[in-house]
Amino acid sequence: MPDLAFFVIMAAKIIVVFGLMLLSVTYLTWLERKLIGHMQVRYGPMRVGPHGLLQPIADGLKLMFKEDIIPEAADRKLYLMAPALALVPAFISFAVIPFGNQVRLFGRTIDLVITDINVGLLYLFGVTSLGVYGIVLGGWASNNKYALLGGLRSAAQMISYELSLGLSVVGVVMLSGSLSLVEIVNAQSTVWFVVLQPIGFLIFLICATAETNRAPFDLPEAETELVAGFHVEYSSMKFAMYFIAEYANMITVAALATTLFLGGWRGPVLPSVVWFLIKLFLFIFLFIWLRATLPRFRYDQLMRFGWKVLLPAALANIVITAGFVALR
Amino acid sequence: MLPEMIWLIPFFPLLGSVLVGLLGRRILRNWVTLIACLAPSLSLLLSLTCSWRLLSLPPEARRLRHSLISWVASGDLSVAFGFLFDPLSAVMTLVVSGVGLLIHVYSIGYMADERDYHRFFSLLNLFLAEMLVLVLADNYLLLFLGWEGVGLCSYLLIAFWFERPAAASAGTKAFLVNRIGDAAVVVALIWMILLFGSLDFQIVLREAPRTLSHGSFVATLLSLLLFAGAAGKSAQLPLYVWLPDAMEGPTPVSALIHAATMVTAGVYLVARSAPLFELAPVSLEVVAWVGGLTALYAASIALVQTDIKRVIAYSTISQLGYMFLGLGVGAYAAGIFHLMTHAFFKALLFLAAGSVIHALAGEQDLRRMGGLRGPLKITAGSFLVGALANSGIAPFAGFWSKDEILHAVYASGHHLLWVLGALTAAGTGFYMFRLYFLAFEGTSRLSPQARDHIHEAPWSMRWPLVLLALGSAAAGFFGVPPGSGLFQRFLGPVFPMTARETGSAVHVSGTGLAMASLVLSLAGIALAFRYYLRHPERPEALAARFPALYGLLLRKYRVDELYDQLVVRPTILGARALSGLFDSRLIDGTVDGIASLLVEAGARLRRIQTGHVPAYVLSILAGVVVLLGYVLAFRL
Amino acid sequence: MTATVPLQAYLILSAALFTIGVIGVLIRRNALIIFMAIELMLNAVNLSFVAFSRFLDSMDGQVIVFFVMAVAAAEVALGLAIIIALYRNKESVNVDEINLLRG
Amino acid sequence: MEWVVFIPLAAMALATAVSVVLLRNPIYCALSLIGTFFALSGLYLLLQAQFIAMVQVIIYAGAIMVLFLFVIMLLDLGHEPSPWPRRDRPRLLLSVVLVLLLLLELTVAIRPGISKAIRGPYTSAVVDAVGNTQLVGRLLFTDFLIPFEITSIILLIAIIGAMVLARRHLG
Repeated sequence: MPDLAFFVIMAAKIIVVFGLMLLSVTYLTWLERKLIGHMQVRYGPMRVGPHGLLQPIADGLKLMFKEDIIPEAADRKLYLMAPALALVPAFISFAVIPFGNQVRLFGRTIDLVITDINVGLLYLFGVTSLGVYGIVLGGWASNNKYALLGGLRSAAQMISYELSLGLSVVGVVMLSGSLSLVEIVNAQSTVWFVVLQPIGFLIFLICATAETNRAPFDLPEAETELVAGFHVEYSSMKFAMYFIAEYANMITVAALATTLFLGGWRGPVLPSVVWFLIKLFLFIFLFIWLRATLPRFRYDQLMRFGWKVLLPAALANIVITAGFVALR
Repeated sequence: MLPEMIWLIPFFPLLGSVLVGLLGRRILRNWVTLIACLAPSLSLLLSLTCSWRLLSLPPEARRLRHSLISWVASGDLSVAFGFLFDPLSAVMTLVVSGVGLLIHVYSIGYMADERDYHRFFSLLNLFLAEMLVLVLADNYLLLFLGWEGVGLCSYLLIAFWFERPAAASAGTKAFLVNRIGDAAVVVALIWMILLFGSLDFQIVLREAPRTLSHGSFVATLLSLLLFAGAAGKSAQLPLYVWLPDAMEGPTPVSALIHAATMVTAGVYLVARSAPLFELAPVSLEVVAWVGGLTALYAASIALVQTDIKRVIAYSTISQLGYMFLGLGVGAYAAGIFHLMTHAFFKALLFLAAGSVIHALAGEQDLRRMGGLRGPLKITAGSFLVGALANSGIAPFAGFWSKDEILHAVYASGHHLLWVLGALTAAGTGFYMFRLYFLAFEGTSRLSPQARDHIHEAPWSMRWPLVLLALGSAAAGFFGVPPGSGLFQRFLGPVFPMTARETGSAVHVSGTGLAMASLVLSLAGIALAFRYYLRHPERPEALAARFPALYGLLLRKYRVDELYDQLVVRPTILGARALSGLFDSRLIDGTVDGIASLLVEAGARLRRIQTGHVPAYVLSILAGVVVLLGYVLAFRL
Repeated sequence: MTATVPLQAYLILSAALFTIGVIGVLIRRNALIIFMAIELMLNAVNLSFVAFSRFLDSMDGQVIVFFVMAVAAAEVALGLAIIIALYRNKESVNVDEINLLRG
Repeated sequence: MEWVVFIPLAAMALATAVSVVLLRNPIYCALSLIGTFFALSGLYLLLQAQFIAMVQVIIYAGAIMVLFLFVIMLLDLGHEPSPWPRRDRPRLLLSVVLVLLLLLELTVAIRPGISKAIRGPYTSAVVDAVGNTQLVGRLLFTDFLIPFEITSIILLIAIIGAMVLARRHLG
């Protein structure tokens, strides 16, 4: 029977992680604007605070006080529920990602992971696959054709790329022999899986970008054709929730990539959590960089790429990996 | 290392067959030729290597064996894809792959204008593969696989020009007649499994003398069953009828399958089963008499035939009869020796005949030939060598082997059979040289278009002729001195030593007998010379004087008609009766009745089919409730 | 850890869910919802399988549930394709209006 | 202790299942069904079938139900169905009777006879030691290999069939 301390520690971990995530999401918006600004030879936000550091807080306040509009013809219940459905999976998926080595605090050994379950990877895929409901229902409930089209596009895109995403990490699972993310990190103590699974890593990265609806796969919210996609009718805090969910997903996916391919928190000299954050930041930087660099796919290109390039490549990767594992 | 490679000997032609057969249409003809001829070359090379190894072993230990994989494993019976290379297999393999290779090369020229070039070579390679399996098998089942395989290839190649009705029906005839003998072999194999629990040569032939007593009924019946198969395959009385018709196939096929190799499979089977036949004196007697009678019978038909290939075909039957005659009196080595020399000179004769036919644009009738020696020098020369060898004129190959058989026949006390053999020898000399004189000497009786077409064969057809002519001239010396030559010493350990064979050579002088048969052959030749060169009008006068006899011979003793009346017609009538009454009334009636019943029932039941899914669901649910209720109430 | 919830509880729940699914199949006329009710029935059976697997110390039940899910996925892909094709022809997914297979 | 988890999950499963059958808007039906699947997934966790629990979420909630929603939205089926016509009332009545009979039979079938059944080798101690996923995987690739392969063929056929059926026939 777990004792009281267990619950306390658990609660502490959840609060710390949740809080940190909210904070990083907020500042991620700032980071993105700044980075893209500099890439496009401009400054980005500069006015609010030094180098615009207080800009996210100003934005948040603005969103909170904006008028909350619910369209007349919308399905009210679903319209209200959808942003929450998008937000929840984005946050709970972080629960199984190990963000640091074991530490000793107050005479106890504490794992720096909220919970290590033996089907962690499956859990992650299960939860991330739910993210699509928030988008698709939001799009439908708005009773707006742009929103609906954005929602449907999103559903098709996420289902298509989820397949390759899942298949791309099968190689990692084969090599580590476990679905537990803690075990997968442990299996990378000598060599990171990015070395052993270069194809898998590449596919994972591409699919992860598509799963988070980020450029160049941001078709569900393509401004030029769909105005703003599934959240065209949303405003105020509900809009903010979609926004937060998107950035939280970005962090989760970056953390997952770190865990699966870059050895998680492993690294010399520096504390494990720092290593984890460095790698995490690397991926986030990459995502922003992609957005600043690449033009958007066309819808048919997107589908063809997903089904005719990524899926076969992921399958080939599995076959090759299986061959090596069998011969080893 | 070498025994493990025996399986490659038949494998190369098989591979060649598959490659040529599958890719033939897509690749250039030159590639087809290359693949098809490379396969027998490799087989020949490999069998030469194996034979060389065999010679380096002491005579008693000359066996190479290797089991590739298990084939049949059922209860106590297990049969493997096992290969055996002993002196007997060596001789057969060398003959098959050597003559086979020459005939492949010959076919390049002969079939050059053929549309289905690749099909021909694919089948030829397949035949070679099956034949090699037949002679290399170390058990009866694998032998039988090859046996059926060559039968199939024979059928396919006889009917190669299947657009021609004659060719198609000749193929069918060969297939059906062979079936009779094959059925007997199957029965024999099943019986062997029952008796010995195995089909392995070594086990069966070792166990047979222990299980079966000498002269017992079982041994006699078993060996006769095997001989029935052999008689079918080797065209002996009364199952020879398919071989003359088989001449509808392309001439290289006649040379390879229906002269040199496949038809000798029966001889091989009997020789291989020699220990079994030794247990059954009656069977040996039957073999000898069938052989002797066939030899004379076929030779007599050959005297009057006018188709160049048919004469040679009857000659083949006759010579095969000699081989069985030899086997029947226990002179196994002599029989096989004759098999080998015969392979050379009969292939040569066929190929030379093919060269003539090729030169004359398909003309096969002797009455429209003559004087061909001038334009076809090489063909004529090699044909002459073949004819001399076939007639048994010293020192050509046929003389040594045939003489040895006749000697063994006489020595074993079958004097009447010796007379049959000697008469055959005279007849052989006559019909061979009748053929030679009619085709190559005398005045030309060519049709105008044949005269325009006439030309010597291309190099690919000439070289095999020359090489085979050399073989036909010299192969006999392997068997000199008679009875204890190189060949006999090589083959000796394979066969059981019989009392007759050991005791006989002592008190009969071989030279006198040899002289007698030689003189008879020369007399036959002289007669042919007199009738067909000097007085060409005589034969017709003779035919006019004995119209009944001549007609009988020309119509081949009317055996085909007899079989037609006795077997074919009753079969067809019976089948017609069955199909008319039994099949169409009773069986069809029953089936139609059931069908109309179903139609009626369906018409009534279709009203239940509303197409309304909820109703279906409801009835399924009702069914579930009832069934579940029944199970719960009565079964739990 | 001993299971304090007995097998019977799971089975009763399973039976109840199954029956609800049957009701759905029977009283609804929207083909899509009938389809959902069928999925519900499948899941009810899955629950019994997993429960038996747990209480009989056997893995076979879970393996079979895995197969059921795979086949259900195939079934949904085909079923939805059929419904779409049907809708194109009939402008309706009401099963009462569909009787093309009437004998 | 387990009851604390079981009762809410069971209640949720039943409630959502009933809504699937009773709600009028297909979208809400689909969402209720997702709720049922989640409740079942929780029950699977309670039964120590973690792999199946997760696959339940991934396959049913993550894939199958998205397809359902997709089709509902695509075909625009959000409107109310017409009430049952009067002439079909007897059928409705028959249905209800049969369903009640079925429920009765199913409950009768559940008896406390489990102690007599043959038990397998996978006690919870074994499952904890080796891992639920590993055990399922091992069985899939040994005892159930042929069904597994056949399943993959079925899926392939379904993919092809769905594509052929749903493709718009041009011309």
